[in-house]
Amino acid sequence: LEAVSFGTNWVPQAEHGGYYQAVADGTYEACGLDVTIVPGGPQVNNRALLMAGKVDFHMAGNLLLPFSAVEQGIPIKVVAAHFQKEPQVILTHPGKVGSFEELKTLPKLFIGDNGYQSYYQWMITEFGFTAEQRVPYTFNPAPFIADPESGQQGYVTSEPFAIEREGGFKPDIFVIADAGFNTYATLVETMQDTIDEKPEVVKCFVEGSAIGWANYLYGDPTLANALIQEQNPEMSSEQIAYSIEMMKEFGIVDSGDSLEMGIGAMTDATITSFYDKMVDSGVIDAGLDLSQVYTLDFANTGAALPVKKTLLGE
Amino acid sequence: MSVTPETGLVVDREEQARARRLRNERIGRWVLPILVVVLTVYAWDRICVINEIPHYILPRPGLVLETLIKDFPILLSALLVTLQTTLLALAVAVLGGVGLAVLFTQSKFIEMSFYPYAVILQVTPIVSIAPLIFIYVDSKIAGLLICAWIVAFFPILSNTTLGLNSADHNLRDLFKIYGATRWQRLRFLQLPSALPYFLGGLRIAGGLALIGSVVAEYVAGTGGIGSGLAFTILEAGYRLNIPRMFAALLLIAGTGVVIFMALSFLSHMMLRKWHESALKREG
Amino acid sequence: MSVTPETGLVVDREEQARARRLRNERIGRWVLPILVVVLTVYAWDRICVINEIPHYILPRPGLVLETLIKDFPILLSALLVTLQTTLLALAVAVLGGVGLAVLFTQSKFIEMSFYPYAVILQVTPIVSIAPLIFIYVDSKIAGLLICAWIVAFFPILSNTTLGLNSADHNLRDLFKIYGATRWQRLRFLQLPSALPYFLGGLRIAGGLALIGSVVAEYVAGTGGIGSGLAFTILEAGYRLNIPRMFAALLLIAGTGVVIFMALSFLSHMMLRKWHESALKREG
Amino acid sequence: MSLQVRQGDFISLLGPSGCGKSTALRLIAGLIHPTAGRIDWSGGQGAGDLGVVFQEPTLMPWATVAQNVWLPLRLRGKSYGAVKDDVMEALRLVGLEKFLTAYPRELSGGMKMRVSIARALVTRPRLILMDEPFAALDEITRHKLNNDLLQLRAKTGCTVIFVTHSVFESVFLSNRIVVMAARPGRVIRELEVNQPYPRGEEYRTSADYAAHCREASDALHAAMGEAA
Amino acid sequence: MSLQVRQGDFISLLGPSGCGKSTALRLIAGLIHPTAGRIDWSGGQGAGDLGVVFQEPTLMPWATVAQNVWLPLRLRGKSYGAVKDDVMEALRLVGLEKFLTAYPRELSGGMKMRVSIARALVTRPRLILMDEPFAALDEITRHKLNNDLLQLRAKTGCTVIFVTHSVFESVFLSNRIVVMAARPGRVIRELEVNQPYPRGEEYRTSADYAAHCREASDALHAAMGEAA
Ligand SMILES: Nc1ncnc2c1ncn2[C@@H]1O[C@H](COP(=O)(O)OP(=O)(O)OP(=O)(O)O)[C@@H](O)[C@H]1O
Ligand SMILES: Nc1ncnc2c1ncn2[C@@H]1O[C@H](COP(=O)(O)OP(=O)(O)OP(=O)(O)O)[C@@H](O)[C@H]1O
Ligand SMILES: O=[N+]([O-])[O-]
Ligand SMILES: [Mg+2]
Ligand SMILES: [Mg+2]
Repeated sequence: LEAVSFGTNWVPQAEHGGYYQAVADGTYEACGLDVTIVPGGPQVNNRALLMAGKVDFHMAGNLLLPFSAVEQGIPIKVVAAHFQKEPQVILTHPGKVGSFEELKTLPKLFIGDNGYQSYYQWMITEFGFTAEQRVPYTFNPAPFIADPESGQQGYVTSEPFAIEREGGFKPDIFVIADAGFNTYATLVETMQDTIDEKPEVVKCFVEGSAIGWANYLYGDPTLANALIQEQNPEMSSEQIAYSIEMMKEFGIVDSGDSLEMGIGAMTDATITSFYDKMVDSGVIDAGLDLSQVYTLDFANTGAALPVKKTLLGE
Repeated sequence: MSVTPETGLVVDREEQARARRLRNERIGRWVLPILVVVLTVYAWDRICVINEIPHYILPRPGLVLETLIKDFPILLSALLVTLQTTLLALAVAVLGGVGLAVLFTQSKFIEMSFYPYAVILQVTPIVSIAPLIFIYVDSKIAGLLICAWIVAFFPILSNTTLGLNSADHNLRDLFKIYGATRWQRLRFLQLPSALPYFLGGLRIAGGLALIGSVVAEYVAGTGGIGSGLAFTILEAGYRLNIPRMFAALLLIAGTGVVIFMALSFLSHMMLRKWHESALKREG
Repeated sequence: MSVTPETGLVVDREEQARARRLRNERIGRWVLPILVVVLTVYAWDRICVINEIPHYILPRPGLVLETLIKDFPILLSALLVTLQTTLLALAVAVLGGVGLAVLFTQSKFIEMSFYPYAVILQVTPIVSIAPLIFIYVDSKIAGLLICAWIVAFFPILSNTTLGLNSADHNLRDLFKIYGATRWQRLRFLQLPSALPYFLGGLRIAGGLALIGSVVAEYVAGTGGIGSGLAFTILEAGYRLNIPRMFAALLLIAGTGVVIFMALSFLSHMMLRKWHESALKREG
Repeated sequence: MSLQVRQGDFISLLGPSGCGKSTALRLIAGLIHPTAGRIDWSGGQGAGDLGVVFQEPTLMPWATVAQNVWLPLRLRGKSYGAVKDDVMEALRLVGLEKFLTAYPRELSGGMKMRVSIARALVTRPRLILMDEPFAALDEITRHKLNNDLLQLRAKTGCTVIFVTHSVFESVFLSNRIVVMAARPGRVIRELEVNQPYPRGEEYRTSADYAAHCREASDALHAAMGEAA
Repeated sequence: MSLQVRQGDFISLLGPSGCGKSTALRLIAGLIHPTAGRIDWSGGQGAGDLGVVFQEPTLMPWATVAQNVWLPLRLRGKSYGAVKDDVMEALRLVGLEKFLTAYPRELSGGMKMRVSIARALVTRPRLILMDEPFAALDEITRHKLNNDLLQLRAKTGCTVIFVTHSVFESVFLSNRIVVMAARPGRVIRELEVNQPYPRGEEYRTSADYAAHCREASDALHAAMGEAA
């Protein structure tokens, strides 16, 4: 077995379910990998570990990150996109605003640093949000709950649940993907070296993860959830159930292209379209060689399609 | 004016007053702080109630206490993890701080050349260089220690250096005359002279080692098993389990106060025989 | 043994040696630190080259310098923002620290009752309570100041308290005899006695105010116009513009060293007339 | 110990090293409180109008000579400008008028002590407590200051309580000499020196002076003998 | 100033306050360096085997009396056990054998000075520098220590350079008296005291003693006159 590690962007949670599933049910092992998942956190920088070769794969939130890497001449490549849609949403108190565009009338938006550097820059140039509106989100929703005139970022799968339970109201949800931020999310990146030297490892990890996701969403996620809860004892079963439900409802993992091409799929068209949008709104400079950003060699093999078929009894 | 010997019976008013004052002081020394704590907690409670602050922003003290008791097993194990880092970091900070201070007082050259690097370490944001540390340090514990150490060592270095340089000049002359070696001067003159300053630095460093450990846990992201209070706070905040978050904060605060009191006591014990700051005085 | 008057011509070997040593010292005082800096930078460069560390992990010093020059306008304006917070926070830390220290030495009761709260402030992780602060403090600048102040004030408080209590006991008696008021004793005896300790605390607090401002910017997130170095570091890190991140870190380090040197100079000027630690000595 | 001090007295305390002379002065100054017994003040004088010279110079190292001498007046709210002449005069008395701006560490041992004396006298107090003020001074300066002190006393009528190790000094200066013995510190002898003031240099060579010196010296020997 | 010191000399420095006596001692001890002129050492003695009493007691406040006296021996690598008797003897000499475990702050002024003297003598040094060691002591203790010092000198043949303000003391103790004048500090007179050692208490009452005292006193007056 080849030992590899995968750095995530947050503490163990259902949004990482596919990977834990593949670890727990031996999918990675079946193709020769012994995968260790390295959890992230708000101040944790697993990406530095990727660049330093301390982890082999890293989870990136959206495509802007890989764009920057290529811009800086760093040989990082995206090999799969396990979320077809960006699950980031903006939450507001019920009935405060009517549309995504109207969010900019709110005096305070709690947005984390990563969000501020990525989609919020796009919101600024595309819709006219301001930097002054933004207040750092420290992953504690209390200030948002306290201030009815504010909005807050969140994962559609996570924050609304906590807020509804503790804050006692059901927040309005504005999905930024629906507003035009059409990036893939939860991308798997790796160094070019790894692709060149161990393509079979990359293939195994990407396909194994896709199968893991299929099993997690459509099969029995018990093993994966147990693993998640073992590594993060604070994670409640209700929260996990809610997350899975939301991922399904919003088609986060499996919708659009992936229905045809399998979980993890990417298309030139989507990436180019997103890039052009970002160039238009000035978030990123034009002239990037997109072929350096990603490769479709591993993502579009449709490895998860038969698994899904079996599970759904089609 | 007259000074007369003991009369046995005539204990005048002044003396009675003094005795009363002393007694009050002895009692007040314990009663007042407790009273202040009680008042603080009460004020906290009232503020929550009067301003209708919801429990997910600032929970009422009763709720925090309840949570503290209910979640004690979780909190305790997190506290122990953090405490371990803290104490180790403090120990390393003492060694490093005093060691560097001694080195720096051995030669102006060394001091001029290397003190800036100590300052640089002090002002470097841990959050920014932690990734670099964790890239090259494989052991997570070692990484945590380095981070906490960087936060805590400077006050000890700075105060000890000041103390080593504050040795009485006449005594220095005496040591010179008696042909004391560098090491003897250090051991018998400069280190004792520096003791009050060092202990002052230590009391500052105690708190910093704690906060440094917490910050280090944030950046190291010790998720999962064996994670400390930082993780508890983060996770509780994220899950909006604010009472637990406050219980954890309370635990940190309490730990800080206990560390401070322990170091103050240590300081008092080491100085009470001779140093002005620790001498008991009449009047 | 004989002590003879000046002969004008006979300057013996010992004296020559002493003069030489003095001269060397004067030169070495500047040359050596510069040499150490040069060596450090060279070592940094060699480490990068030999270990083939890519520029996006640890950029070579030349690249950082280049970036520093190229991005100087951006970096400078960020530096000015951070520096402003730093100096304000330091000023407030001095006022708060000395003020509390004075209050605490006025009465054992006050000290016993309120010192714990100072310790609690010191050990509270800013990251956790910043949201609470920003809920109730509307002005961003005020919030930043509070955060930086919390990080920086404790060393001043602690050292100044120690200093105020270290006033010579004979002098205290003298003041008592001459019927000095509480305020006079403070003003003419305790504050001057505390000066060396206070200045020591100030040197620690200088660095902490800087790091506190950076940390406060992190948690307050002064994005957009008027954002400081923390934001520059964060943004550069996010964009993987690591050379710029290091240029910003270098600027922080340099600022820290300059603040430290300025405070050391201040300390020297204020103490050189009378305090052991600052007196010039022969031999 | 029991000691009656009358207005205008010049009392010397004499006794072996460590017998409690300094402690007695501190008691009188109100710095410490008797574990038993008491101090009665009459004449409404209280501890108010006091000048003290401790056994150590006890100068503020951060202040110049002038500032140190100014201190007692400063504590009464006097600005330096208002009392500059007093400060200068006190310093002239001890021969340090040229050292106004020097810092204590730049002074010799005897000079420090003289600053301390100037500080005690600058307020022209009605009660002066002095603990071996002239021990670090050469004989000539000492004699001069002895005379100056007596003159001052004649002018202001102040009371002086004076610790010394010099039998000669105690006889020359005081009208009463209290001899103490060590451990436990107590008064073993009180001598009266009846010679009226003013006393000039010629008194130092008188037979009366020599007799009193011998008497005091014997008392001191007795105190030492008992202590041993 | 020019001063020849021979092996076995007992030299007293006499002079007005602030004339540079302490400074001269510090020069000899090698603590400061002459801005002009030089110090020649002959006899290979160097600054090695030295005992010093500064004008201030200069005790380590964190150490007990015994530890303070032990210091010079400790600096030579001697353990306390090995030199306990020496420490005890030195303390007995100054009458402080009961204060072994006291801290300096618990001692009277004279007792501190005596600890300092014990520390200087505990190594039985060949050159002893003393800066007004007995100024804070009563006359009886002072006389006793004068005698003890002469005895020690007779036994070890050590050289002593001694600063004092007492003309009597200087005559009783030394074979040479150097009188200094102030500002700039310089030697204005050197007196020889020819009386052979040992000198007992009876010497204090001899005519020779009185004559020498008068001579020294006159020289001192001259020094003062010049300084004024
Ligand atoms: N802080 C203290 N703690 C304990 N004992 C003390 C303290 N201060 C003084 N003593 C003791 O009290 C006694 C009297 O001391 P005091 O200073 O009054 O003597 P003194 O007569 O002034 O002697 P000297 O002539 O040497 O100055 C001494 O034996 C000393 O040991
Ligand atoms: N650190 C210093 N800086 C400047 N001047 C100094 C310093 N120390 C001493 N002096 C001056 O040097 C002169 C000689 O001082 P020194 O201490 O040698 O006098 P002394 O003869 O021992 O007097 P005393 O009998 O009062 O002890 C004094 O006038 C003093 O003002
Ligand atoms: O980094 N801190 O010192 O909190
Ligand atoms: Mg005394
Ligand atoms: Mg002197």
